[in-house]
Amino acid sequence: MSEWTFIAFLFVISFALPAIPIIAGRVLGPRKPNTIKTDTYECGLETVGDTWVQFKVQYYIFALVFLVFDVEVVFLFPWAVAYNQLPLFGVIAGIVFIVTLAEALIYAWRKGDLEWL
Amino acid sequence: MTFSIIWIPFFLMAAFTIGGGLGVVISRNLIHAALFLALSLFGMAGLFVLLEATFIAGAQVLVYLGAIAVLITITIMVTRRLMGITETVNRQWPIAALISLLVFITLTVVNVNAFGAVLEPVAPVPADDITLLGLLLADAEGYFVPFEVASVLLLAALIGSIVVAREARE
Amino acid sequence: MELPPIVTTILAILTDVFTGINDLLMTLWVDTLGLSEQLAMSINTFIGAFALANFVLLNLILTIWFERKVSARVQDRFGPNRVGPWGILQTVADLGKLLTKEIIIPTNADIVPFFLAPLIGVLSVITIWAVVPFTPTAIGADLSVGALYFVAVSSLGLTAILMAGWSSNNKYSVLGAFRAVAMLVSYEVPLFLGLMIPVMLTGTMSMQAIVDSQLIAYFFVMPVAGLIFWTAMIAEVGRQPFDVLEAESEIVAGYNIEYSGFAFAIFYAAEWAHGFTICALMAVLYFAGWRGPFVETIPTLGIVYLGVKVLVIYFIQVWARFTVPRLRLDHIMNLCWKFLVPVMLVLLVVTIVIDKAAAALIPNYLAYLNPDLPYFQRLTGMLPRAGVLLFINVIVGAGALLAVSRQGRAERERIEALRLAEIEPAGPMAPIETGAD
Amino acid sequence: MIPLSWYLIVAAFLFSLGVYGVLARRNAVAILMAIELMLNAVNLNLIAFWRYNSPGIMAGQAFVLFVFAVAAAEAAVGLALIISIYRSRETVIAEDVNLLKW
Repeated sequence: MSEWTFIAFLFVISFALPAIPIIAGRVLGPRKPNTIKTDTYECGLETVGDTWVQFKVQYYIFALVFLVFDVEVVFLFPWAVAYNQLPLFGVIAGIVFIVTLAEALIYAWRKGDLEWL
Repeated sequence: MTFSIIWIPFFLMAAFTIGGGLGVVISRNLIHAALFLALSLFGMAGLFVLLEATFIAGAQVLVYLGAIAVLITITIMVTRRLMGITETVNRQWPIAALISLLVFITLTVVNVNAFGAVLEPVAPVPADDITLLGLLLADAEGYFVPFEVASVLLLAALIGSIVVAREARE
Repeated sequence: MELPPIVTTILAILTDVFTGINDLLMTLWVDTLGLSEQLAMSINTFIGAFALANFVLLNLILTIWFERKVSARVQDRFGPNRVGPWGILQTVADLGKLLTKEIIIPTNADIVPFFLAPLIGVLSVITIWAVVPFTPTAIGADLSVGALYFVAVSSLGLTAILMAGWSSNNKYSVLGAFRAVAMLVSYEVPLFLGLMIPVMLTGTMSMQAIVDSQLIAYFFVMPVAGLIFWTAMIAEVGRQPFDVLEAESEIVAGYNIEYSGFAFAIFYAAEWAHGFTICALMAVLYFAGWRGPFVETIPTLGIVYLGVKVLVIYFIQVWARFTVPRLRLDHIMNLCWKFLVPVMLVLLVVTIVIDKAAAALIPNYLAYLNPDLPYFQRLTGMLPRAGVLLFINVIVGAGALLAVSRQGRAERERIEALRLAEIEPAGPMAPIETGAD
Repeated sequence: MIPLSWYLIVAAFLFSLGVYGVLARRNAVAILMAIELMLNAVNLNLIAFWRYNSPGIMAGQAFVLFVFAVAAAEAAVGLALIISIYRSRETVIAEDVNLLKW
């Protein structure tokens, strides 16, 4: 558990350490906002329309493929840790798992969902 | 029950989890709700660490914070009209609150009655717990079938959601 | 010759500097100040964490200077040369400037996420260092899930980018955040698979054990996996040639466009520190970290070996950064999903099959993993496995390159044919319509 | 050490929050988030029981991994449905998607 004490300390410190200069900057630094200064920065042009321009669904599809890979990798990690001690059956199980993963990739590829257009 | 130093991280992480959960269900802004969800999931990872399920804690951050929270945020951003919604609860919210209160009371009473006396774990966690987990997952006597079914489930989910989400092509 | 006791004590501390300082402090707390053992240990842990976080941040002064100097040499200029000797204090001067600047909060910004984003961004980088082993005895936290901890923590950076992009209420920042998500998320897949190779070969996720088992650095055992992992890591940092998420000339710095003053400095620090951190991780996971001659007897040497390896890798990264032009987003995605991931999957399956077969055929195949054996016995014990894996890598790597070059040639010919068809349209020229009558 | 029931109470609270969210929120994405909360509460229970009752058998952790897989599949398909409904009906309010009622 002492390792995790270190990590808890590190989380707190690395959160607090950069927070101090930001707060100091807010307190000590100049603060004179005006409409032009706080306006949305678009290289000097007036901003047009809503910030929430519609994004294409392709972003979502990539995140989706990633999600599936992510979960499968989480399954594979304990398997990989045990790899050196696995019997033949366990190795085959892992290979079947990886091949299923590859099938997902092949499906998305063949159907053209990995094209960024 | 005397105070022990381990209570501090427990209460902190429980506060993250519950506070984040409250934020998810009551915040009016959906992006805030997603951020609260991330906070709650992070607190949950902390609780897993306290329970010495370190692999699960890492997997929790990886899967939930790294993937599911991101996917939810993207969905909120892609369906941008949500941003205008101010009314977040429906007409049946008092009944919903009552039901969830009843669920909470029932669960708490049952839990405290049944497990209130359990103060200490029965044994320490084995040092090579991740290896054991890996062996169990790929073992014919263990969880080999669910292991493969999980991969097939994810494959099916991927195919299904791509088909559903894909814009109609000409 | 008899050395005076103070000299021997100092030498003993110097041979294992972190443990030495730890013991020294422990005696100070327990014997001199009379604190309890447990409290003393907690104080030491806190000091260690504080020192580590400060090391990561202060190290930036050097790395930013180094990067600017190297970039200047690449671009045939001098780089910073006014503040301090060789301009080494330029970053300090920049920090001073940023500290006195106003932190502008843009209109309609969502303040809490706006300020949380840089903090989480830098947190996700600093906390990675907890699992970087410096010497055989010194590591922040030798977790049994070290490798998983590193990817889990660095995935918090994605949340930071999304928060920054969303809360700034700016089209460019939202676009930058979206690009970041699409790219970072994609490259996490080859990253995970590349990380799995050291884990699989070592049989544990503890970083200390991964370094310890690299009698021969994994890069020279699995070069293809190492290169793929390295590419994915550079993409994770978002450096050239993968810097589409901030592409100054396209979307004006991306997700952190609305940040100013020290809030921007924190983002900047997080990015630079991340660039250095991945070099350290690469050195640990694929270049054997602190391993080098005599490191078992004098653990302090480990810092030197690690430092040299990290600096060389960092130099290569900076070199690539200022010589390779930025890729287009669709090319980046194709590189990831249609080259790195398939090659990695094939490599993984082939490695599993052949490595297991070799383990069944060759006696004492895995004996080298036992840390109690003498060094040379372990080194020679690793040779069969290294040979087998290197052979697989060469075959798979050559096959992948062959396939890619063949496809690239077909693609070039297709585009060339299209271009020719455009310049000289087949058939007689169509009459020009004037529209006059 | 921490009593087992504390973890269970945290999990129960989180679960009832999820129940409330599912029943009371109008937005489909918010409902999905509430379901994630409920799944997490279940995970916490599984891990707590694993730790206090049978830390030597890794079945508890294996089950949590399977819950992860289910949660991921649910999030993927659910969000894809939401995107699809949004595209065809321009709404993500669960009550407005009532085509099958008639």
